[in-house]
Amino acid sequence: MVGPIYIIAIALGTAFFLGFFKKANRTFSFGLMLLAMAFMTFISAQWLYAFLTQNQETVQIFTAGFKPPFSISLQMGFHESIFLTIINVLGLFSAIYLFGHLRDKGVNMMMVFVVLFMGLNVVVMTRDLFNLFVFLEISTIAIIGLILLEKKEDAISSGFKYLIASGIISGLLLIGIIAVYYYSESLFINDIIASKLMYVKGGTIATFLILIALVLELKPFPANGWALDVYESAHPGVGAIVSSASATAGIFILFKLLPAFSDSAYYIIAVIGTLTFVGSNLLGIKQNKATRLLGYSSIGQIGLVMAVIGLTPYLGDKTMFIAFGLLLTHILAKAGLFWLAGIVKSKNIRDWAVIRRNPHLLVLMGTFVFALIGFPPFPSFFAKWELIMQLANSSGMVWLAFILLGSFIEGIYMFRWFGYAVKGENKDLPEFKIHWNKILPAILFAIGLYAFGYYSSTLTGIAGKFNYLPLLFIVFLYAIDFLPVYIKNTISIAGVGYYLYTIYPGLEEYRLVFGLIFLAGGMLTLLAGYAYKGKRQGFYPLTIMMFAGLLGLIEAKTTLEFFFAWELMTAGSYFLIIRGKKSMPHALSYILFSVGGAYLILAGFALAHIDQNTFSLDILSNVQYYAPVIFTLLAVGFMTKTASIGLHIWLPGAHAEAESDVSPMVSAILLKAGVFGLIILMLHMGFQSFGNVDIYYILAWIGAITAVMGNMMAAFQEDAKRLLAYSSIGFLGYTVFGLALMSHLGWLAAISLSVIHFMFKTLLFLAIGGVVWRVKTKEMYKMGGLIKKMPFTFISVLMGIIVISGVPPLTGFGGKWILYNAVLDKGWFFPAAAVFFAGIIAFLYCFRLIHTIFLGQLKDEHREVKEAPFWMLVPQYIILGVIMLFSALPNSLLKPIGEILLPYFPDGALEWQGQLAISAFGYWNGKLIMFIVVGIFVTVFAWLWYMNRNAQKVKQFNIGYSAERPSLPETTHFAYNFFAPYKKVLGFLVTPVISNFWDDVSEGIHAVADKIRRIYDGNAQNYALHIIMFVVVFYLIAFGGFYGI
Amino acid sequence: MKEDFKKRTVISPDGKPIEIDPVKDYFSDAKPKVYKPAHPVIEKFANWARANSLWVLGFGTGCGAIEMRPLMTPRFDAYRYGIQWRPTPRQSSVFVISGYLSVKTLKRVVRTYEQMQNPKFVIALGSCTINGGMYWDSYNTINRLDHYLPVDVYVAGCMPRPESLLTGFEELKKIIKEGRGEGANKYAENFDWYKANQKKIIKDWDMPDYNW
Amino acid sequence: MEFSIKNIGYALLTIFIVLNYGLILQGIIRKIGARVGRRYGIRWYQPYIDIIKNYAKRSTITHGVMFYIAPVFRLSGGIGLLLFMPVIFGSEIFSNFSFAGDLVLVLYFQFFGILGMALGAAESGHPYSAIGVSRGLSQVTSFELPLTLGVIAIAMQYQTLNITEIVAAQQGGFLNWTVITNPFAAAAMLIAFLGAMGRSPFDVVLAPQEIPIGPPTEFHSGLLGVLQLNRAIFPVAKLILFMNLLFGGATNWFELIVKTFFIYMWSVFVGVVYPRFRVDQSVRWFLTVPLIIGIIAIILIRF
Amino acid sequence: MVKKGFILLILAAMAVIIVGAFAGFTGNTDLGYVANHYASNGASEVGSANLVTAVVVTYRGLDTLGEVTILFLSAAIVGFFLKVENTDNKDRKLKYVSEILNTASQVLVPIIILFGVYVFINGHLSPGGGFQGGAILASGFVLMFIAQPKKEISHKMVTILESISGVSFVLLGVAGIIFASGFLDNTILSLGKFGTLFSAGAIPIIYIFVGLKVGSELTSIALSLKENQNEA
Amino acid sequence: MIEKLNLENISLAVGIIVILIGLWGLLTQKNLIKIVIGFALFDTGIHIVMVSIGYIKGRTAPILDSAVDVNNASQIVVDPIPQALVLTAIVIGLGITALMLSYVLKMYQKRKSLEINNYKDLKW
Repeated sequence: MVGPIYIIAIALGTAFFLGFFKKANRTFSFGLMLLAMAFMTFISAQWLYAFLTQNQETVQIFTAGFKPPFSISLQMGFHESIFLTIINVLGLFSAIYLFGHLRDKGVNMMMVFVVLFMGLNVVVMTRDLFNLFVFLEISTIAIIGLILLEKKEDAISSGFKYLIASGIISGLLLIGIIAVYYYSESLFINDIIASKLMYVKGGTIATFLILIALVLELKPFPANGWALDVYESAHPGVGAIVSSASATAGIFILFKLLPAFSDSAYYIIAVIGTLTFVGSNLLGIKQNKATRLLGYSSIGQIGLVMAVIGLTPYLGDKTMFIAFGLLLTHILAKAGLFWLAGIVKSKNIRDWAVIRRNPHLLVLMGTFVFALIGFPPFPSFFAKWELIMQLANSSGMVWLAFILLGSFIEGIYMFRWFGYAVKGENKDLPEFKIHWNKILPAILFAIGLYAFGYYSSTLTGIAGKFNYLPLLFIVFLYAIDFLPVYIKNTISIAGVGYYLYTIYPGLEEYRLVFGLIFLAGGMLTLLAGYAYKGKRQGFYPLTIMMFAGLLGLIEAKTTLEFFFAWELMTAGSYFLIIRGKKSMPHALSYILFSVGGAYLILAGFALAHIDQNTFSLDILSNVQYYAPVIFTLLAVGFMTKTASIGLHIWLPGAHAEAESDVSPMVSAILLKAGVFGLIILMLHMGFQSFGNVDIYYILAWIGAITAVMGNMMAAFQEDAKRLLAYSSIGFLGYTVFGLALMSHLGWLAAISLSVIHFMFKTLLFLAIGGVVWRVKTKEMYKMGGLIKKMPFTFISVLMGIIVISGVPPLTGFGGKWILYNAVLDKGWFFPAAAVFFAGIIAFLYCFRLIHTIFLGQLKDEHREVKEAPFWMLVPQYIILGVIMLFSALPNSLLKPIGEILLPYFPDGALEWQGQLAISAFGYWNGKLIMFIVVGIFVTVFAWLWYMNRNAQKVKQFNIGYSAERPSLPETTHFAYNFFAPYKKVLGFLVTPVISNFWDDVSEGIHAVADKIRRIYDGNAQNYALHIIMFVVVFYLIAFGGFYGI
Repeated sequence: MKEDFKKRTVISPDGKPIEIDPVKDYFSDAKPKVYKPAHPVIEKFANWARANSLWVLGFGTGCGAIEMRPLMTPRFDAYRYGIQWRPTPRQSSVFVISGYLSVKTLKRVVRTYEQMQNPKFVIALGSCTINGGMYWDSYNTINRLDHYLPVDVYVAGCMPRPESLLTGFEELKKIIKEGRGEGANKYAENFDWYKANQKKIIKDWDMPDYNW
Repeated sequence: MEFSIKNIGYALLTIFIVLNYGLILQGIIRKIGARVGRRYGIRWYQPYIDIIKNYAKRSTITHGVMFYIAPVFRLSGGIGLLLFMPVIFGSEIFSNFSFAGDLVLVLYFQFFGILGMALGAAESGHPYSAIGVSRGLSQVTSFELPLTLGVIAIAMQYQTLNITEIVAAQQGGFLNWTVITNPFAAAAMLIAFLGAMGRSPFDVVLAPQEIPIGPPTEFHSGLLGVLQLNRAIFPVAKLILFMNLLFGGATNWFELIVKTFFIYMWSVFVGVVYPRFRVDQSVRWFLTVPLIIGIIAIILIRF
Repeated sequence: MVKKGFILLILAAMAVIIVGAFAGFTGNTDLGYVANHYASNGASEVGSANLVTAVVVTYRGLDTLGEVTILFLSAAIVGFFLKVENTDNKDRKLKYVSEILNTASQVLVPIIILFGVYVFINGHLSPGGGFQGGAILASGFVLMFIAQPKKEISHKMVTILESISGVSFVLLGVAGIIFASGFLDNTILSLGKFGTLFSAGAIPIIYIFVGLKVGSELTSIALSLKENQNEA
Repeated sequence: MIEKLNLENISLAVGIIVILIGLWGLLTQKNLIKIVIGFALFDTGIHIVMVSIGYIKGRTAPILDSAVDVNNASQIVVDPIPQALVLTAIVIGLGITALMLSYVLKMYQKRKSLEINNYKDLKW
């Protein structure tokens, strides 16, 4: 094995040697440098391999042949080898990435580059305090040198700021070191640790100075203005190095020296880390320059890692796993993003839409962004999971809250940025070129993220349980993305179908119901995909991602699996939603609410895990502490997906702007995930209350108000898909209400309504999607009279709205009937009355939907519109068939569901006599009603038809019009603001109070961020002052409080 | 011709231009049909019902219109004779055209008449409808209504009292019961003649020949 | 109870009786209205003549399929509503198909006709139809709320949704009638009933002077005839529903006629006294006074 | 003004902190155990009479390598930074240099350079060493630049010298691993007789390279600044 | 108090004062060159502090020449380590100062200004 000392020798030798080649072929010089980097990487990787596989012992390397403390020694242990490998791999790829630049700028910069990584390596390995200082200075100076790769004015002035700042920081460090030397009489770190300086007079402050200097090297908020300027102005390749490599080294120093500090240093680091994480991310949301944004994010992420290290007392032996997970993700993703920034060259995040010209770059960017936020299957997901679990387990609730808050804020700007990239306007933006050397590292890092994600999942203790098959299927679909739609569609349907076939025997109870909704429903909706032509790039992997998530929910046996699937589903659905034309802001609010909800779920699970050793979902059944809090957290989390009132504002836009066949997926299928979550939650946790307040009663009210508000909003919409979206909100309100009843009938209603909602919402969204497909607008009042052009679609919509409105004989009535019985059973009349009121309001939007689009006056420009595409009609008519079946034979739907519920709610079940359902209060014979109604209808119709068989067909303007006649279809079609008088009375209910509230929240956060970031006024002196103030403030905090005690 | 009824080109959602001829595309251009009376027995019963259920559509641009309103009041109470007012030509069977008709209003009258369903009856109220009355030499009133529409009953007078109108209704009833109330069929049979007369008066003819 | 062929015969009988009763009732009510206005008024059999006249119209036009089948929906809704209720308590013949569903079915089946009619009216392309529908639906939603509260209160009171059982529970003298035993629920429902009947002051839906009779403005001839049949059957069906729920039902046709007549008169009284409300006024009103009454009813039942 | 007051306040707090760090400073009465080891065994282990040199070159040789690297970095960065494309000396306006300075420099520069060489060669025996010697060496060149602005020194030569000495330093360090017991171990050569020129193992050689390197680096920095001054 | 006024304390105090003066200059001067000078002072102050830490009263420099007995060196010489460290620190300081000055030079060349407030393009 090659000794680590050769890293220094090789690097320095190369650096010095390069001096001979000033004028020689620069590519050759670069090759030499690359060779050195590769060799360094090789050495560190080789050690890492040894540590991982061969039980390698930690090795001390003595220089000059003397033992420490008399000489400087290096240490190569497991942790060192990991960090070295990370740093060197990053160095290697950075070098490749910077190939062109380094070559053009000459040998000097190559020297600086090699020396930088040498410095970082030694910083990691050295066990001598002063030596650490020297090599820290080397790496700092080298970075300042690399900043000059961009010889712009900006870069120069930021380099100067960096110099001033690092000068002060290293000065402080040096003062600390020399004082420590005085007290401990040695510079060997082990000696310093052994001499317990924190108990020595003056030693406390000396170690504090070292600590604060090391922390300052990590650019803590708010003493980090200089770093941000560097991130913004330096070449992105250098930004990647600063953000990843030097921060990694910095983290390791902190880690290495921690034992030398007082125990309360942990708290200081944790406070600073958390403050940095939250603060930096907060300021990031106001940022619109890409590289600076990445700077804020980098600082935030490093703050988080710092916080994790500081939280070691809480996290115990999980610290390393968490820190590594977060750090690794940060390094890979941030470096990747910086590199992309270098390729795309758009300063403003709004201009990142150019990245779309190469969809693969977009995939890379998505990978990095989602990895940063902590989505599965990336390492950060598992790390964050462990972090939150451990924090909850050791009562670190405040930390938990702040970390989740910070993560959430980071999500805001990261997803906004990603949204701009996916959806921004990219017409007038300049082209960019992709060089292999720039893209290769990013690709490898993205692959690395996935690989490490997989690796971390094997480390979480439930290794191998994750179902990676669907994920592989996603990859496969991505690989065949160049094929035309019909092939991919067939493969997708086959894939989902096959999977359903394989898991079907294992599904039981409510999992079966939801499994069928998710997967069979998915297949059905996918059928509509045949209507699309071309390639539909990216659609299939994303769709399958969502279905994989949904599938995971069904299959989840542990909380981790559940959360994994939940996040996967969120990501997939986010991508699907953002594919819509104008869906950028809506997708953003969707993902933010989802992420927020997911964090609540995470927190809920974490609290539930307290004092429980298993990860099984059953922990919810025997929660030890905070049961009502857990219930509330989880319920709210799930209700972000069911879009209950207050958490609903993401839904209308997201569903409305999505593509024609995506809307049914996200509306009819995806929302059920929330219902599924609630079902699991309620089954496991049972009744909960805060004191005397029954949470379920509150839930019932939430459901009822959601229903009323959702339907009311739907009635006043002008946009057809938005109307349907609000209708979904309303309908999910019924479902939540039904679940909250916690009785057999309530649940029967809820689950059957879920099934029904799936059916008619798929039907309606596909039908309306077909209409929108043809007429290219969603504004209903711009349509009209389409029944003559699209009769089949009309029939679908007609049946759909009859189901929604719950009018017998169709199956929607079944749900209403059960709900009535359930309410009478339970006795919660007021929310129930609201629910029924909502049911009546449904008539308003139902009628409006069908009238404004299909009836009334056909518009000029729609005179030649064709029927919706065949493949959009196919799933509709399949669903129609099922609806008719369930309507005529209600027990084919309700009886099995009832049987599923029997074990949980044995009382109050329906009694079935054939198709006659009998409850404690009433009875209902769906089949008979169907026959009677159809019988009467047919008879009357036959008679009328006989009477008026010779009726003259007329055209649309042949109406009695007070002796006049209509002049334009637009002015004759009564459609806009259809329920004006109703709005006059009840319109106050639909003032967007909640949207305004969230808008205010968002604006408030932005305003605060904007105010705070003014401290970064660009003046190097002020930055210096910040650093000193930072020291002073934390001195006061530490010594006014608890340090050294 | 009104601007809205001229031919226009619109762009379909697919981006193709579409030619729209509103008069053709938005109005049915079918010709009126002659409906043969049913079997005499049935027809007689039906005529009885038609006579006892006179749903009136009033056309009141002239002074005579004011004489129609009192029929609804307790003093005259036309309801007891099975006479009721309907607000729409679709549902009405009797068209009461009161007073003088200008060229402009004739167009509306024709349109409204054509929108009523067969069988339909016309009562012309006042002298103006017979010979133009005091407006006989006006440049823009018509003089004789039955050149343009088949009129079943003329109620003379300038203006006729409500009692006269009631008498007119009674007369109409008689006509219907006798099976002579076939104005609608007459209109369809002599459609070309009526149209020619109408078009002679109405210069800017911008509607289909028959307004369904 | 199972369905058998003879049920159809019973149903036809019921329809026949109710149709005639409905037409005559219509005539008489209009006559009464005329007398209040010091007119002689129509002949009591005038509704018959009107229907025959409309069927005797020779020509018909149609705006499209929905337009054509709207009256079918409407009449099916009326007939269905009637047939899903026990008309005469204790009579097997006149219980019709009430074994198919309970009170909830009846409440929701009302909308079958309304919805179908609305669709047909809308297809005529006439803006007044659409305006009428808009008004109608707005009003329906508002009076449904007190109605629902009342129904819940009554169902709670009798612990059943079975109309026959509700009627059975009210037997034995008028003191057992819901209107006495549960006055608030009855009040809420009777106010809602005013809205349901669509008479003044809640007749802005039709508003002949403003939007020529609203939704059916384009219907004529046979199509209008079917609607007229429904206007005979549907109100009676509603009357029977309220009679069953509030006034102890009827054990014979005479009792039925008397009770329904007086229930109808309630709406007539109100109608001749009050002028028409605008939609927003009626919605506002339904969502204040009757709603409060309904809430009181629920509170009284609950506690 | 307010800001200055505030800065004063902050600095006062800073003073408290720094003084606090040395709160336990009571002066020394004896060497710490590491220093003691150096003082007691430095002569025998390293063979350098100058203990500071022993510490600098051998015990803490890696530091020295680091600081050489820092100078190297600075030189490289400054060189890169201030690189002048298309140097055209003819257009330069040069300041008038006094005759005295010019003449004196001609005498002094060789002496200074010689002195510098002396200092780093004798670094293990007397005060001084590679850095000091290198600095003196460079100061000689700086004097030359000032006195004879027109005189050109090949920057390339300086760089090559720098590189040679750097590589040699590293090679010597590696040789320590191979031939002795660790990186930068000076015992690759015999320790020789204590207190003589050829003693202390590789220290003199290392110090020669360090001296050359420091000298060339500093010269290089000065050269870069000089070449660039006209752009100002 | 008086007994504390020995050489090492005085030099330590001087060092700290120089540090603070340096910082003061760094934080208040608006001229870039003066800021660099402030930094150099700050650095120098630290060096003074370092040296004073290694001082032992009454001892000699750690050079084992004729004046120092090799075998008894540990009783005679002052601590060599801070001296070695300060050597390194000085060189590092030199490197940084050189870099700073070249940055200042370049900034001045680009914008013809030495006023620090003129270099605030990057912010927020």
